[in-house]
Amino acid sequence: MRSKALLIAFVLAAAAVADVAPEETGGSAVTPERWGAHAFWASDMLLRRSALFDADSATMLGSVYGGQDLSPVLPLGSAARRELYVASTYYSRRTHGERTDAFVIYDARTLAPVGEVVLPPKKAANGNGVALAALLDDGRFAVVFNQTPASSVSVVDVEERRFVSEIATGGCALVYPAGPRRFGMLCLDGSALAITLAADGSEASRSGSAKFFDAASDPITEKGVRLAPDGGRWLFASFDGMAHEVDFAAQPAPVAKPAWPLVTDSERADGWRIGGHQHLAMHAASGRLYSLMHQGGADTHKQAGTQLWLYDLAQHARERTIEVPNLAASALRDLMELPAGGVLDWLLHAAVPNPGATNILVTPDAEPLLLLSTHEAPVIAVLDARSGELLREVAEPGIAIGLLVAP
Amino acid sequence: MRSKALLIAFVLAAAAVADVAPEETGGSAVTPERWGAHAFWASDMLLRRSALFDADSATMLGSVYGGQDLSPVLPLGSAARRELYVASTYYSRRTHGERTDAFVIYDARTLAPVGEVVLPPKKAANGNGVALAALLDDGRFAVVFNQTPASSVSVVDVEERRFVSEIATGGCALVYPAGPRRFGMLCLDGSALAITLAADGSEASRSGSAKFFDAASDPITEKGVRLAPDGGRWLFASFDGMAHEVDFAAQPAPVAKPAWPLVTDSERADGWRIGGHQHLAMHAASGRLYSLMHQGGADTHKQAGTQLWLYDLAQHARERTIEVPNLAASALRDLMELPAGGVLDWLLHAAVPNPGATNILVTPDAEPLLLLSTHEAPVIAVLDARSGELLREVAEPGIAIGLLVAP
Amino acid sequence: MNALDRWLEGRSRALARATSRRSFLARLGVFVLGGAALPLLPVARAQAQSAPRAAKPGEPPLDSPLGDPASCEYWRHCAIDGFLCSCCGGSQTLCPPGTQMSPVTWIGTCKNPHDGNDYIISYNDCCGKDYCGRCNCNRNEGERPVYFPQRNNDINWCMGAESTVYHCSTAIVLGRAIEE
Amino acid sequence: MNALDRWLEGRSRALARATSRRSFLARLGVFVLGGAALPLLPVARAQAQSAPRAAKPGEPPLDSPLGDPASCEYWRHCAIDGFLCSCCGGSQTLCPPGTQMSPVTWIGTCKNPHDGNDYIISYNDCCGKDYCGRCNCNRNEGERPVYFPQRNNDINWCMGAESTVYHCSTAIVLGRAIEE
Repeated sequence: MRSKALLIAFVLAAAAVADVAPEETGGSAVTPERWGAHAFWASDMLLRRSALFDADSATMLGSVYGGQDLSPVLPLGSAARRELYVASTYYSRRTHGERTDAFVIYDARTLAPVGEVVLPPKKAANGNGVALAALLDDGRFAVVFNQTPASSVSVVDVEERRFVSEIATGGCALVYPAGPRRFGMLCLDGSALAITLAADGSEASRSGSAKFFDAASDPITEKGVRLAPDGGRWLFASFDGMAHEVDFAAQPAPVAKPAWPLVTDSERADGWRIGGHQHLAMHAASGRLYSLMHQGGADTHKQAGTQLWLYDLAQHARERTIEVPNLAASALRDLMELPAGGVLDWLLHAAVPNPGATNILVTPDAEPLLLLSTHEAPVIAVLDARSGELLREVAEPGIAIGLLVAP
Repeated sequence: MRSKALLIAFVLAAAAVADVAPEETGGSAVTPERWGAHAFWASDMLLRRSALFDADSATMLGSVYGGQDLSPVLPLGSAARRELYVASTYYSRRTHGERTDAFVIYDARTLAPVGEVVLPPKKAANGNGVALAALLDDGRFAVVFNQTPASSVSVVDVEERRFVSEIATGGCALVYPAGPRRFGMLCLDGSALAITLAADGSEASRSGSAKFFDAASDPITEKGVRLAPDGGRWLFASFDGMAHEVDFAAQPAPVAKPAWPLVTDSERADGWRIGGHQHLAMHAASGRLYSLMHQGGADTHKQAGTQLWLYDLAQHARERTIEVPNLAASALRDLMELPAGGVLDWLLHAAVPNPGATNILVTPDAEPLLLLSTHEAPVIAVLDARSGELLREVAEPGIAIGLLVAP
Repeated sequence: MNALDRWLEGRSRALARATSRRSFLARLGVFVLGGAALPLLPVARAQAQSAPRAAKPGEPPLDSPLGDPASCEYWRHCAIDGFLCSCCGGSQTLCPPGTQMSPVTWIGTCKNPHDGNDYIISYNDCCGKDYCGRCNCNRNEGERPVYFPQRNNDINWCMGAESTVYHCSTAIVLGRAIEE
Repeated sequence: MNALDRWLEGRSRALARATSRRSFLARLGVFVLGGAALPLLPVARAQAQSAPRAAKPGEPPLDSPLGDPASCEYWRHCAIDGFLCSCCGGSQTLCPPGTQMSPVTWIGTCKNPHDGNDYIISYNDCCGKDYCGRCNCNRNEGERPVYFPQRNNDINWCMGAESTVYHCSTAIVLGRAIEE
């Protein structure tokens, strides 16, 4: 040790003749100029963050952390402003003390906080995290859903970085972006509500659809998918596998098309159902819908899927079935630091029960990737979204993966 | 669903004739009047809490959560005041914003926060968490170690619930309780420092021992054990396995006894070393010392132990060897929800490499239990401290178990 | 849509206009408030007891999963989602020490295999400490989406407590459910 | 005890009396400040680049663990303890986006198998976001206990950053170490 300790004293002299050149300290990376078509966020319920990954290289590009609330951290992205927005609940003593709900603004390249807007302390929080906040299409206003359990929406002006107003929303919940200054909500009476904001962010108008589903007998899940990058068209699936297409932007009021079945009578007889925490995915450009399916009884609407069913939306026709790979076996292999593709890996995949997948995402580009994860195992599978071929896995994406989100 | 929904409407009428009687809501449990001789805290680095377990029933009795700092949450206990103390660092936005270091006071029965003392924002934090704070023996003053990296100590008056003073401690670090108003520290120059507080909590006197170890060539680890419930006698082990007994309370200055070897020359030749994150345990009443040992080379002072060596402290003699059970196999079994003692359990224990143990604790009572854990697997083994027999396991003690601490 | 659902809907719409959460809660009634508001039920707090793992009279025995409050298969857990307070220092009816039971909650209807009757179960969350992390359990009998709050188990019902930080969930019998 | 240790001891005792952390840091010098205070080294920030996983000239190839900054076996990691920034959006020399590199740090001496030379490695922590959670790595060549701060890898060196919340650790070459 003496000699080791002495070494240090000569670092200055040494630096000049080093074979590996002395390096700068103090630097922080930034995210790439373009994130790429296959970048995605994976939220973590335990680390309370979303990490940005590149599905091509299976590498992590950065991360954004939230507050203390139960909900997954889902950054809203503004391409125009190159900003990210995360609404969170904070306490002065982490788990107790004074509550502050804040809409924190991050620079999208440095991922550093650059501002915040304090919100009414009413932010909704839940374990699925779907549709709790949205940036409307013109990029000026964000809406944050409140549930105390009274339903309302907090409106934030991201340009002036100020809280605008709170809008009471009665028996309707969640927020689905549906136009430049419009968002949709789902209501307990089986209808859809659309609210349009004025130029100042206040409520300009609201209109409700006719009842198109029954919240008691066959409710649609919150886990809908938007059918285009903008506009008001969303698709929701009911517990019994009916696909409900809703246009929140229709005039004079939201309209739902006639529902169509994701499962045939014979498939339903075999017990095939939708299920999972994020069980639908949409590839808008090709009009392809992905649905996580499993065989189970009533009340299994959160059960992991064993298969992915791929539909041609226009034809309402199923085109392909993709088997869900065994993510638990892969995670265990990584945990035990065994090589992928080895004999032990094969044994694990044969021995460990396949938990299926609870969450799916399809990238929006022309060569789409399909991302799969489960709450049961910390690994994310990357598949070719068209062929269903398993291309690679993202190891150690976190500890308790929540939602997969496109930037 | 209709019938199900309708059922609710009749709950009031029904309550009167229910077979299972309607129950109260709004209640919170308290911890038992006496926690029992086999109660212990297990800290969790990820949940940032310490959970109180009863090793006899392998049940959780409650928990106390800390702030955002790296260190394990270690509650200091005051039997006289029936209070717990946790020093933590908090941020106004969880991971960023304004910093507050607080010494939070919990009621020991309700485990609810009942007060706090704000500290200078200098609290030391590190991954091992050993000797970062102490309640001195007369129960009036607590000391919290600061490292910025300048070393100092913050003194808290737990009776008046106020910050008293900050004492600079030069080249000495950590805090080991050593008397009614005295604590010891370890110094870079290989000596021990003792600081005594006056009645008002200010520094009354300090004295240093002669050099008794070499911080560069054979340092002693921070993970010492106190040789009695009170007084100044502590035992530390050096990287090379020398046991150094220090009396921080000796007059006029701390004194170290001649060091004695935990390993014989032949054992050292076989590569046996001390190692782990909490590698020593002491049963004061019987004068028995426990040391986690492994076979390894230089710089393996944090490596998990494969065996526990049990010594008669008075005789400086090794009495027994206890093999460390396979905690990873047990954790995997629990994770896969397989029955304990089954064939698959046996297979797992045969197939999964044994990570050994990084942390140990011995309960202070007359029928002591030995608790073992490892950072690698979320399970705690409960052994008979004298026979070494594995009695039971505590499943799901947390996610990333840090230190095991007696209340 | 049946009478009850219409009633629920009307109530929700009306009450949701309240801007004060407190005044809202005061009027929301059994469907969200759970046991705390049931006049027939004593609201005295059970502050002075520790929480031994115990079956209640009229339940399956403790040594069967259906009767074990620390088991996900416990009969009361048919619509629970979260960490079982019985594994965290609490019980099926008591929050763990130092946590506060939220007065707002969601409700399930579970069949007690011991007497074959259906009971209304209130899954009050315990709040003010971070995740317990033990005995995670998710069952969804009669569970409904977030826009049907009183039947949804994803919602963080600690919204009604002093601190909204979620620790674990209880399973409290409000009373027997009787068919018409 | 050699001259250096005596010098360290004296410095520590003297400097530790400073109550202001800033003034303390300003005078503490290379042993704790690591690269940030070395006059020979540029302190310009590298803010405008993303962090591709890359080997540096004079290192083993990227495809060998000894040359892979995302591997625990990377030659620079001989005394690291924490999450590797190369797995978190940073690199062996850059913090991940949105985190701040702490100017105070601990130092290791690692042998570069490519040229057989020993180098002084500064393990600056990256701070201001919670645990990265990827590529956890602990190696302890020459590591010393907490009372020897500049050689200890348990200490949260984010103590020197704006936020002390730890995210990951880098491994930066300060220069070559030469025997007398």
